Amino acid sequence: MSAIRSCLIVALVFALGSLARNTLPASQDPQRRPGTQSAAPPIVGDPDKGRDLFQANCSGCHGIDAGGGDGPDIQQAPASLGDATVANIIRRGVPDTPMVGFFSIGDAGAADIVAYIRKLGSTMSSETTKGDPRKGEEIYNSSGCPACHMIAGQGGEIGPELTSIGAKRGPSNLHQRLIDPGVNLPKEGNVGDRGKWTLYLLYRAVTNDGHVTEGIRMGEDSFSIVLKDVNGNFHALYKPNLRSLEKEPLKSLMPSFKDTLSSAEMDDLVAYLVSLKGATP
Amino acid sequence: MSAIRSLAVATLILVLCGLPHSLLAASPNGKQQAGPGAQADLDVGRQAYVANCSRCHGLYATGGDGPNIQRAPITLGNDGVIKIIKNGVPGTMMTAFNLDDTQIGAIIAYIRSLGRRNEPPMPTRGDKVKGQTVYDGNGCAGCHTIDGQGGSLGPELTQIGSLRQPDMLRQTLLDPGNALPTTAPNRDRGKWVLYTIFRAVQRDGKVVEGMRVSESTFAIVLEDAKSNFHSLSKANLRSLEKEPRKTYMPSFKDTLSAAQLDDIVAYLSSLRDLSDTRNAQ
Amino acid sequence: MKASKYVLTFLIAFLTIHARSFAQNVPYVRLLHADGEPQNWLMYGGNFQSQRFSRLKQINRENVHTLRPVWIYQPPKPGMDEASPVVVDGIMYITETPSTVTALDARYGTRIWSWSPVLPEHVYTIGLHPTNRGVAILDSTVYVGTIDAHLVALDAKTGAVKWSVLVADNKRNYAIASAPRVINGKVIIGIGGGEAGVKGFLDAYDAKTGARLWRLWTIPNPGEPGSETWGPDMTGTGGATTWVTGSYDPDLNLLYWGTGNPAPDWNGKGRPGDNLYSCSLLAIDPDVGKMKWYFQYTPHDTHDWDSSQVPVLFDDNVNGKPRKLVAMANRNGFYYVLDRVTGEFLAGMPYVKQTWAKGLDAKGHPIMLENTEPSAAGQLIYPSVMGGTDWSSPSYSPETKLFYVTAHEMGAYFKEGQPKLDFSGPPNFGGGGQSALSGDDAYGAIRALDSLTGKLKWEYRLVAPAWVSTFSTAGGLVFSGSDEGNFFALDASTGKLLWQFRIDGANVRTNPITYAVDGKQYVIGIAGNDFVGFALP
Amino acid sequence: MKAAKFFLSLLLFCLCSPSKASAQDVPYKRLLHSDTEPQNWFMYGGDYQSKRFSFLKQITPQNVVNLRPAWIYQRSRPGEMIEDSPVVVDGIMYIVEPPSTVTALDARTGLAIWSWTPALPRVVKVDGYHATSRGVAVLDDMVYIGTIDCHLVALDRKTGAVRWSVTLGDNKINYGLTAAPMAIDGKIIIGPSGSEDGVRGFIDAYDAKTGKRLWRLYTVPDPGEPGSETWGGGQILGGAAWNKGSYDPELNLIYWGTGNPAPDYNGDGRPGDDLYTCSLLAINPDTGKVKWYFQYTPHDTHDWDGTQVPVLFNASLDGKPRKLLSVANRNGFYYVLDRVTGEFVAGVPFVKETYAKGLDAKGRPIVLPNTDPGTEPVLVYPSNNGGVDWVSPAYNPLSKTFFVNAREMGAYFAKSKLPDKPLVVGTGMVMGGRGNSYLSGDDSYGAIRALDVTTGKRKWEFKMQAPSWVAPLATASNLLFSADDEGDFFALDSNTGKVLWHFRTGGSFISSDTRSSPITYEVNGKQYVEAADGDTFIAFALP
Repeated sequence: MSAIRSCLIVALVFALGSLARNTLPASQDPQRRPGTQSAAPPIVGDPDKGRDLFQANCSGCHGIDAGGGDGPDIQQAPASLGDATVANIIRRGVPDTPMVGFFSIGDAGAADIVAYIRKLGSTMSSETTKGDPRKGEEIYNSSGCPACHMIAGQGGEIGPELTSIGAKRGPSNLHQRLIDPGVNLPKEGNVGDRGKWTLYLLYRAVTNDGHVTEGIRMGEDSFSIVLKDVNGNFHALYKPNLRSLEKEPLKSLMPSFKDTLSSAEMDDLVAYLVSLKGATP
Repeated sequence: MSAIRSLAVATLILVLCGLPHSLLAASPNGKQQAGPGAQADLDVGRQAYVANCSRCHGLYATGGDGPNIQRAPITLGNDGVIKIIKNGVPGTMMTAFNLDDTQIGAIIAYIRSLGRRNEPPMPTRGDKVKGQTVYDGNGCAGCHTIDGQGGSLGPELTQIGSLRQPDMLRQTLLDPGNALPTTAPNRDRGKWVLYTIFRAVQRDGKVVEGMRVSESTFAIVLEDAKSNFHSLSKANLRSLEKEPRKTYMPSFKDTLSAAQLDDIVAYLSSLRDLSDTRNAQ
Repeated sequence: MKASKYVLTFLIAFLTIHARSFAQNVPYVRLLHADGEPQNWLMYGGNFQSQRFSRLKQINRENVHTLRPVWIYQPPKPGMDEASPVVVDGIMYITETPSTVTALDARYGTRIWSWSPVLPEHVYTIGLHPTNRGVAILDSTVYVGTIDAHLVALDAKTGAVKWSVLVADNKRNYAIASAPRVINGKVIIGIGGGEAGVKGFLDAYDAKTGARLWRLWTIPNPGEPGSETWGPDMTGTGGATTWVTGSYDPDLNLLYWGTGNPAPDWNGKGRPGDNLYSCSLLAIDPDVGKMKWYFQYTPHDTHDWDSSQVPVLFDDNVNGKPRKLVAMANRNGFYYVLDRVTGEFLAGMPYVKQTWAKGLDAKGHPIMLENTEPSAAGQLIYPSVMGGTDWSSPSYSPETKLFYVTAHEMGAYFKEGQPKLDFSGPPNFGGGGQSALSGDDAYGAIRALDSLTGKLKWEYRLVAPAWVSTFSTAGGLVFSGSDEGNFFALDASTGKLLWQFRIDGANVRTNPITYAVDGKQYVIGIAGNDFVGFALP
Repeated sequence: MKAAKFFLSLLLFCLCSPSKASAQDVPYKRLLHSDTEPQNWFMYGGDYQSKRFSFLKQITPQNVVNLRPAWIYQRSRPGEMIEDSPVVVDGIMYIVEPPSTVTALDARTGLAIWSWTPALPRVVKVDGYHATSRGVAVLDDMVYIGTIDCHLVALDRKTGAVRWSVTLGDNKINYGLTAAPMAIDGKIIIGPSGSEDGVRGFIDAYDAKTGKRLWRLYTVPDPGEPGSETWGGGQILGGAAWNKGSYDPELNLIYWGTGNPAPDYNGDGRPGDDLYTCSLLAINPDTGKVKWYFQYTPHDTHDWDGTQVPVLFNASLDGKPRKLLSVANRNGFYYVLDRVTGEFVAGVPFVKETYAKGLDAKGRPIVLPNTDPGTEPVLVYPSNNGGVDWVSPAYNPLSKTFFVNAREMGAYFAKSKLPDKPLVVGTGMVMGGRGNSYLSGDDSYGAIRALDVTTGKRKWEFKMQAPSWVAPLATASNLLFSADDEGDFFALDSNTGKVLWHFRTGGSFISSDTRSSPITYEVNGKQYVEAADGDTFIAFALP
């Protein structure tokens, strides 16, 4: 998978790319940036009707849970693109991709499907949070998080960008990652028939001359792999030159905050992260 | 230029592929719609056209950076052209123009006025039925294809009546080498002469003479009189010369009577099948 | 050494006859003896037996590491190219998405002509990609099936349309992506659309006129023999499409064609029984279009395991007796060897991890395990919907007697949904779907199987399941590709990696082939939107 | 040899030692001395002088015949033609996939590392230019890209995360960015496209760290401002500075070309020279003030933008050492100017041109009669695409040779009646005629031409099937790389113009376009040459 990292983006690109070349009704806000909500009022659809339509028309490519199959993961599509946009993609398709237009479904049907996808995608973010975001921000800064994570253009480049993490992950999910970062690492969107691939997965590579490189997988194919080490340096390795190449599952470059943060502090930090729903600058 | 022969085709393909298919569907009813043709409109249309379209499609819509669109209103229908002007063509240089409907209507009227200029009148003299026997009796079918029947050395004539003026057809019959057909102006390359005969002398002295069907800076493919392709690397050639005005088609100046000439021109002019060949089946 | 010399001289002799004056005419007799002109790749599968084996050996174990690209061709309209090129006397015929045919100079990759159909306003392609897997050639005509289900005959010199016929109604989601199979005077074409529940059939057309000679329905009408395998209610019964090109035995005069899944895919409640003749191999008499025998790989399929894999024909001794055989590595995870005269089951075993059957009984029927049906909660089954392999073709080397297949090692949660069985209206999916396991828990491999038993001889592992056909050569090589766009050559007898090149490509679904012009052997690798010609320095 | 060794060791250091972090940062110092790191291709044009020249010598006229693709990368999405000139730093290549997607590749395998795509408006206005980008700039730990909807965006070089993003102009009125930004000490400089809709051209400078705008220089005056008198009281429109300039760190001057006035082909509404369109501006990057200007084409009516990339070089004229720059201009003339004063030094046609008798002592064209577009078409050489368009030249300082991809083609120019009411910017193209009714392709051709840098005298030419859109690339081993319009990438002997090698990359005008700017770089002691064509980026290397 070349550029595991970019698959998510690519998936998004498919959608957005089409917008640039495909015309949509004037209800859309052209200046929209990812993460922000569409200016158009969400079309009111019936998720239950949508479920049947989805399984009939969409699940074959996008998976029965919209988590991706032959086509990309679209669980977050309504959240990141806006309902009207997704509805339009359903009806008009995405040029130059296998996503054909399901014009026969009609506006109502498309709205129903969008409603269903929203339901699928928003299972987590419907939760509520206790804790104080402002306190959480202080904890975030004092605990060294910015060294690895970037928010709105500020911070490090080792871990995932958190600018709009609140729009993507729910509180319990974030909480769990702070406790046990190595468990269920984020996954890329499912592109093609490849299943989802784990992001930030640690690898340990030993070259034939014994040189050891440990780092996060940034890109991999059957013959080469690119790792990013803890200093953020890229190492491009040719597999035939490697004595061994091992995944280090459950391991992460991120420390656990189980023992370093009180449960109150944890709630505050989670509350802060959940509040991060902004667009990238 | 790779595939010189297919340039015309290619231009067409550009249009067809580029268009949302909906526009293609408009073709049948397209013929019925007549654009507003008042002279005043035409002036407005020319202004608007020159300002917005001529840079890519040429002042007379015969193409330039973009394809030849003289026949677009006829083959796509007014609605088709309106959609294209308003929405652009996804994935091509044809972007959307926010012009008001009167402007667009005037532009289409102008294009139609150009198109008409190319709509050949039916010849007054000659009997197309007799003409067909002349066509069959003089071996034309040995080199030309009509509705899937005939040879492949010369241009297909299935639609020749709508592409060429009667007097031009007559000219070609009398002096085939003069005014060979050209491609539509393509991108920034201008038109290219089709069916140009080249004489290539290889280093070993072997001579290949044939029509250019494909040429690049380093290679050329010639089709000889027996319709065999010869793929030549220019590095292996001692000389490569155009033979302007030469053609594989004989002149019928002395072989056909004036009456016969009128008849065959009438026959050729009657070949105006614009429908997709296969849908005719 | 001697052999190679022979072949080479033979080759040169041949080329001096043909290559220069690109004859470009392909009478049936040339197709019949395709193996006799290894410099050409005359049809889908390489020959009527679909062996995808080339007798060219200029590129071999010793020198393949020096293989490098010599030209690239990029179609104007980017798309997922799945074409299997046809090469005749220095001219290559490829298809570009969705249904464009292009003739290239096979030495330099320059374009000679190109034809595209005028497609309707909306093209239905539910459950299939808007792409095309190649053309067929006979005499001076090139045949292609279009995504809107037309069969078109083009002049091989100019691309001018000779005839065009409507095979089926695309508004019912009938579509054609597969290459036609041309035999003496006939063009055989299959169709796709099983996910929309279309009723499958196979058609034969007169190569000269386009007149339809026969149509063989792959699903019986109510009351006909086989209808009892669909339960009492036959209305709306669909599927069993014929969307991958089959093989042909000229001596037995039999066509061998695989059929697709029954509809709806993931919910079989409405169609109790074996659902004949879905997920089967059909042996057909091409003169009359009648079935001689059939073999059903997956009765009552509920996992979208079409049997649309390419059946490979070869002869070998079984228990000392010479037999005419047909082998298929099936999407359901099993490798099958049948007697192609009678359809008798001879051998079969899994070639990938499969968790739905205990094995095959004496007749070759799967012995089903419990709880392998899709469920509302999702039932984990190996292989996934993609199957152990999909449409990408295997290859068979008469020299190593090995069967080379692109294997998918992946499981999926199969979920049952509510089917929408309305075959009058717009297309619908068949109630359910899958969510595949994480890519990190799956992998792909090129596997060499003993062609008689299916036993694994060697494998070469890939990071992810690939969609690339294999082909093998007399040079002792197997060529294939990865899903990440690597194109590579393995030692045909050991599976050792000998060479690889990264073409990259958003969607790698390649049908690589090999051919020769003026005594120089070329290999074509296709990834994403690039057709790349490789040759030795 | 010694040099080579040094680079080799440097590289091993870069790629293998764990402490290569520092090496992967690009302080201004490294850009300043880019010539000492020939293994890297730091910016559009290769260096601040825009030489498109590399000191790498591994690939030579002797062994170039063995050159073959080492890897291929295909863009991840369909789009407009690729016109990118990649940047390579310490084994990582930064490319732009049209229109504005930035992707980081492993420069040895073509494996993608990260990719960033802006969310674009559903309809992007690109009147008169293509929805593509010619490249990125790098400085410190950031990558800078101008997006087609006219945002300048700073990305993290390691992750592609957005550091900051600013809007230069409103795309709704046809402002867009296709040029590669210029990164100098702490500043990012770039100018937008859009003249065909009559937008007012400008050049901006931004703080590299924060994205704060430091200054804006309009390329055409406001009514009443100095220069406005050269518009005859007409509407003052155009002059977009849509290509990249060059930089002289010692004189602390950037040299930037400006585009055509609007409407393109009808100048009746703007009598006068129309300053500062079709000109070269020498700008102080600290203040954004023009030190001097030189107008190539006063009162342009042929769409001959003056946006070609100037090449900076030093030479001695009449025994005196001079700081010079040269430009092969779209109007068909080759110019040599004193880059301190802007004084005209020399100028000769480098393609057939029929609109001027020559240049006067000040370098102003002596225009011939009947060359202005008429109501009836007028044949003029060169065509509206000029003797060369935006495609960069190359300069070999060792042989003092200037290489340009010349377009030998004429066109019929015609003007149309102007609307009576003043133009509303952004309501569509205001061409006022057309200049692209070309002569037959059979009567035209393209050529790579080698010119004496100080005189413009032609040393040799390599003829091509048709005018091409690919920049030349020169190396110290006397190689010149470029490609034709049919999709063949080739290498010439830069002393003789003899073709040594060619490879069919298969884009070609008829399928996807061939419009790249090839570069060369070195990783782990292996030299690569990169060229884009169609949908594909290809890196070539020796076996």
